[in-house]
Amino acid sequence: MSAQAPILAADKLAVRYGSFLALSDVTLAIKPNTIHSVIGPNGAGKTTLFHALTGRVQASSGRITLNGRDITHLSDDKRVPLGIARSFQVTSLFQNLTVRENLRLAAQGRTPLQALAPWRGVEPDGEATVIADQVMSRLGITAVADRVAGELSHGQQRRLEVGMAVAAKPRLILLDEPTSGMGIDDIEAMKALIRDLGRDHTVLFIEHNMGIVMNISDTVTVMRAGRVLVEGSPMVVRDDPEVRRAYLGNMMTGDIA
Amino acid sequence: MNRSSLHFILAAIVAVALPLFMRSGTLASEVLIYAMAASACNLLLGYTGLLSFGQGIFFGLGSYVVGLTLLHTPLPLGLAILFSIVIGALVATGVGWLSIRRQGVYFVMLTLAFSQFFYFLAYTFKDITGGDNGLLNIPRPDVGPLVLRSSWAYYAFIAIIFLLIFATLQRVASSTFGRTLLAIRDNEERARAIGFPVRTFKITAFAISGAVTGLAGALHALLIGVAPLSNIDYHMSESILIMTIIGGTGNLFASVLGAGFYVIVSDLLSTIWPRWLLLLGGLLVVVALFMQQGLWGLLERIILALRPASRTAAGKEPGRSPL
Amino acid sequence: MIYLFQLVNGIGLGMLYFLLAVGLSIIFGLLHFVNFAHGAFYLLGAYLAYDMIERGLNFWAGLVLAPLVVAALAALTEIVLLRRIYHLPHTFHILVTVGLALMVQELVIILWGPVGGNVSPPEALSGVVMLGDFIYPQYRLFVIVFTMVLALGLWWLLEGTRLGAVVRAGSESTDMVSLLGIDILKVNTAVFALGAGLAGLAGSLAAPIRGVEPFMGVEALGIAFVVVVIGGMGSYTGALVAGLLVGIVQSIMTTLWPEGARLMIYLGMGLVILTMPRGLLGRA
Amino acid sequence: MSATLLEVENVHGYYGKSHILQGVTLEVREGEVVTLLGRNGAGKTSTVKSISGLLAPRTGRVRFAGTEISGWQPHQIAQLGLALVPENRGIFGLLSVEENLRIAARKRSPWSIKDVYTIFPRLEERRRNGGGQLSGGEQQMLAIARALVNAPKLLMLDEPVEGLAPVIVEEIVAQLKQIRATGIPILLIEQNLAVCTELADRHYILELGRVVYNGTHDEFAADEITKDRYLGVNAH
Repeated sequence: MSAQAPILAADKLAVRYGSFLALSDVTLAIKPNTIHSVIGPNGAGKTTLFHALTGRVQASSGRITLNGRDITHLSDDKRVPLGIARSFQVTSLFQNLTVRENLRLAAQGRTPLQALAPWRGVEPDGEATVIADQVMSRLGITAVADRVAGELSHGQQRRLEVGMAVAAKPRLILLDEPTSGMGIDDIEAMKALIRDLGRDHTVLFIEHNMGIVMNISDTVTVMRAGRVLVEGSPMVVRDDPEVRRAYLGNMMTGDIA
Repeated sequence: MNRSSLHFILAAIVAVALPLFMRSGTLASEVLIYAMAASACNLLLGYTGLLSFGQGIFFGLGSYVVGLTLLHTPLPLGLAILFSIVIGALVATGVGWLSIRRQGVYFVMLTLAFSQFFYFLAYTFKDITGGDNGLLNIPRPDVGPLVLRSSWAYYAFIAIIFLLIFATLQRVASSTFGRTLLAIRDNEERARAIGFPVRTFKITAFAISGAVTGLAGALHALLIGVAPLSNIDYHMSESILIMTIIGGTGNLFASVLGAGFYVIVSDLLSTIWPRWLLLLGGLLVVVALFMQQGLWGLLERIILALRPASRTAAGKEPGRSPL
Repeated sequence: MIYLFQLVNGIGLGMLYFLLAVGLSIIFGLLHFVNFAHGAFYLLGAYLAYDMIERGLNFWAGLVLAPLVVAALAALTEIVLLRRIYHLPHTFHILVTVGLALMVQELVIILWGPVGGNVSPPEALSGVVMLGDFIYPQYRLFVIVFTMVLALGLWWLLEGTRLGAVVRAGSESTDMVSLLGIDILKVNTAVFALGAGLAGLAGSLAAPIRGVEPFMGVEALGIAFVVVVIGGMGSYTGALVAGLLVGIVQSIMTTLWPEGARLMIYLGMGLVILTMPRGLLGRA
Repeated sequence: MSATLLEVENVHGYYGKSHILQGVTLEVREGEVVTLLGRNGAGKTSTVKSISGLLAPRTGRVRFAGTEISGWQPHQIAQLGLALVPENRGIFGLLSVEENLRIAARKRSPWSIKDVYTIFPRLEERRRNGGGQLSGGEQQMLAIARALVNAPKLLMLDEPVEGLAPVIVEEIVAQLKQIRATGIPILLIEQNLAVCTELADRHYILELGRVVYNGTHDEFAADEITKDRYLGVNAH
């Protein structure tokens, strides 16, 4: 596996907001068909890293390649058709549209120019609609298909949030703290879902729950203050003296057992 | 029957009923012309979330183009109208492309500034546009066997175009394109994140809106035989916007309501009291404070109140309105 | 020589544009509120001064009193009406202020007639000075000096006082200002009244130069928007620089291509937006 | 036991249709440092927002120093002495450091601008700089200093050390200890257990907009099950 070329690679990536260096010198290689997690305290730059990888913010310096292709300067919408999709930490749905429509749009986003035709109706058996239905059943939210997204419970909204990324049928899926705000019961289901997604996608996800991170990740990247602190398998990260010191010292949400 | 065909039938009823209630074919024609302009404005405001203060540009250009074509070339009416549509679309593409570089209020002010720019353009080049006097003596030639000289005959011509345009805009609004616009209106960031080139969609919406508004402007110039400077000024943009908001932005038929209300009420009031704009000003404040869903929203509320049974039916389907 | 003359002329015009626009800009910066009634305050200021002077009031008293009345009316409008709609989308801000502007314009016609009128500058300033070969009215010189003093005062108010600091802070986050125990609603009212009063003052200062007529408000609104867009929203310096720029360009163009003077302003604005989307001195 | 200063009773809060606070009940007593823990999205920030009036509680009551303040405007609540330092720190970038302090300063505050410069000497060095030019740590210090000169009776801090480098975290923790020593109660939202250990007397854990745990620091420190259950800190 180690010989495989990375599906996504970041080389000396930096992001600057005004005078604030949110991300510096981040080098990362995501191997295909793995589950890769990013951990670190709030404010460590994890979400900024996702923003940079997906093109929501432009990198101040460094290089990003997707399957060997340089995507550093592509805008976010242009990266989606190349097979990369994401969910957001703060739920960001089309609040006034139905669940099915949310997912149909997300599926349509891969071929956005087809949607530019003002005469083309929405076929009930069109590809995007079919994908939307598939994703709903995979996520277990078919029952609320015709509800407006803004009216869903928090847990359902979080699942739909992940579903929006899945519906784009990406090869690489980025999940930004998918369990954020979830109760204990929902967390187990989300863990199972991420593990399941790992079967047919490469998954990169941000998470605070160590149970999920250590259980299902192939690789863990630990970030601190905008930089990568350590990267390795869960075992390696767990036993790394630097990480242990960081955790027990003062940086993490508690200790790592 | 689905909502969209119901709305089309309502629009058809309006087109057929206007002659029965109105003495003047000119006024009835104005209602339908502004109904087209307001629906086009609604495509931007209600569907895309873009508050354009520049709709007068496309309306005025439509008027000038049809007038200039008919005055200076031997081309037939149909072609002249087509030119208005094309110019409306092209200029709207340009204005849209520049304006959407900024968002929110900045966007509004940009469209307003463009509207001033085109006004002064028309004002400055008097040789072409007639400046303050307007472009006079625009003929209204026949279209093949159709004789459009009488005002009611011309009304019939406009009514057919209106229904075609209304149906077309409905089709646009319910297409994958229109539904993507709704998504952009709802959450632009997410729309971009799932892969939609948001700017391209907004510019396309502008082009369609400009085309229809240009057509409306052309029909208006043919109606009154003049392309006046007032068709391209600030007040034209303002009026089109006001009609759209008064009607309500939830669906296209609301714009027909808004235009009808505005044109008919202002005609009535202006014969009674020359300072009727004072009342209009007051009305705008009232709409903003108490009638934010516009006339359409008011109508829905009235119907709900009259039919208590439908309240429970609507309650089962959250987010659905009774019509 | 004609250019020097037009330059001086343009500075006078530009300072009036600055007074007109700076209020719009500050109101926007603090309240994120597009005020389409801003031109109406200018109109009202001009007519109130005209009316007071017509009734025999001293010119200077009119010049002071008219903007104060405008400011008071604006404060009242803000308290009774506008603060109820801040939370609504921009569509409704525009609807309400367009409605207000229409009402003011029609009221002006009802009260003073549709024709308009002229205001004579006071005795002491009714003479002329020579700028080289050109005759220049003393009153216009006075306007230049007076507005410059005023601009300095305003700068001190915004940069040197606590109120100014609160206004600048509020343009970044009204919530944070509230969290410090400052009643932002009062600040909003004060700023709205100040901006409207400045527009009113621009109107009463302009009255002896251009006369009064009921549609001067719409024209002023257009100019104010251009100045704010070129200068950058919410920026004092931006309004000053852009006001002067627009005034001078318009003035000089009057010599070169009189019909196209206004066109050039809007063209210039288009160019600024294309090259500097935030305006000359705008932020974010 | 000292007197209760802040009482939050069964508060429900909404963002639009989202029921974000589902009956939060907690209290802070005189002289205490209390932390609010919980996963991201559990409702910690919304809780302090509803206390400070930024998110008006739909139902439930908030009492401060014996006065019921539910439904009050944020500035009225702030004037009573409830100071919130929000997560984004809320520094005014266009104002200088000194101006940031001056617009907040009140005569009746036990801390003058000079006093806070003694606690945060870095701020005095940078008093003429614009707030936007400060580093993250300096911004946080300024935000805390600004709350102090605002005459607080209770300080609410939302993740004060988020995203800061370890040395800066230590510096801020030391400064917070100095402030705590003056006896002012603090309600602290914090993810960093080490910081909590250094400062807090008592902890609340929030989940799904409700308080699910309440205990003294010693009880909490020994309670591995609770920590793991609600904060997910251990790997199994």
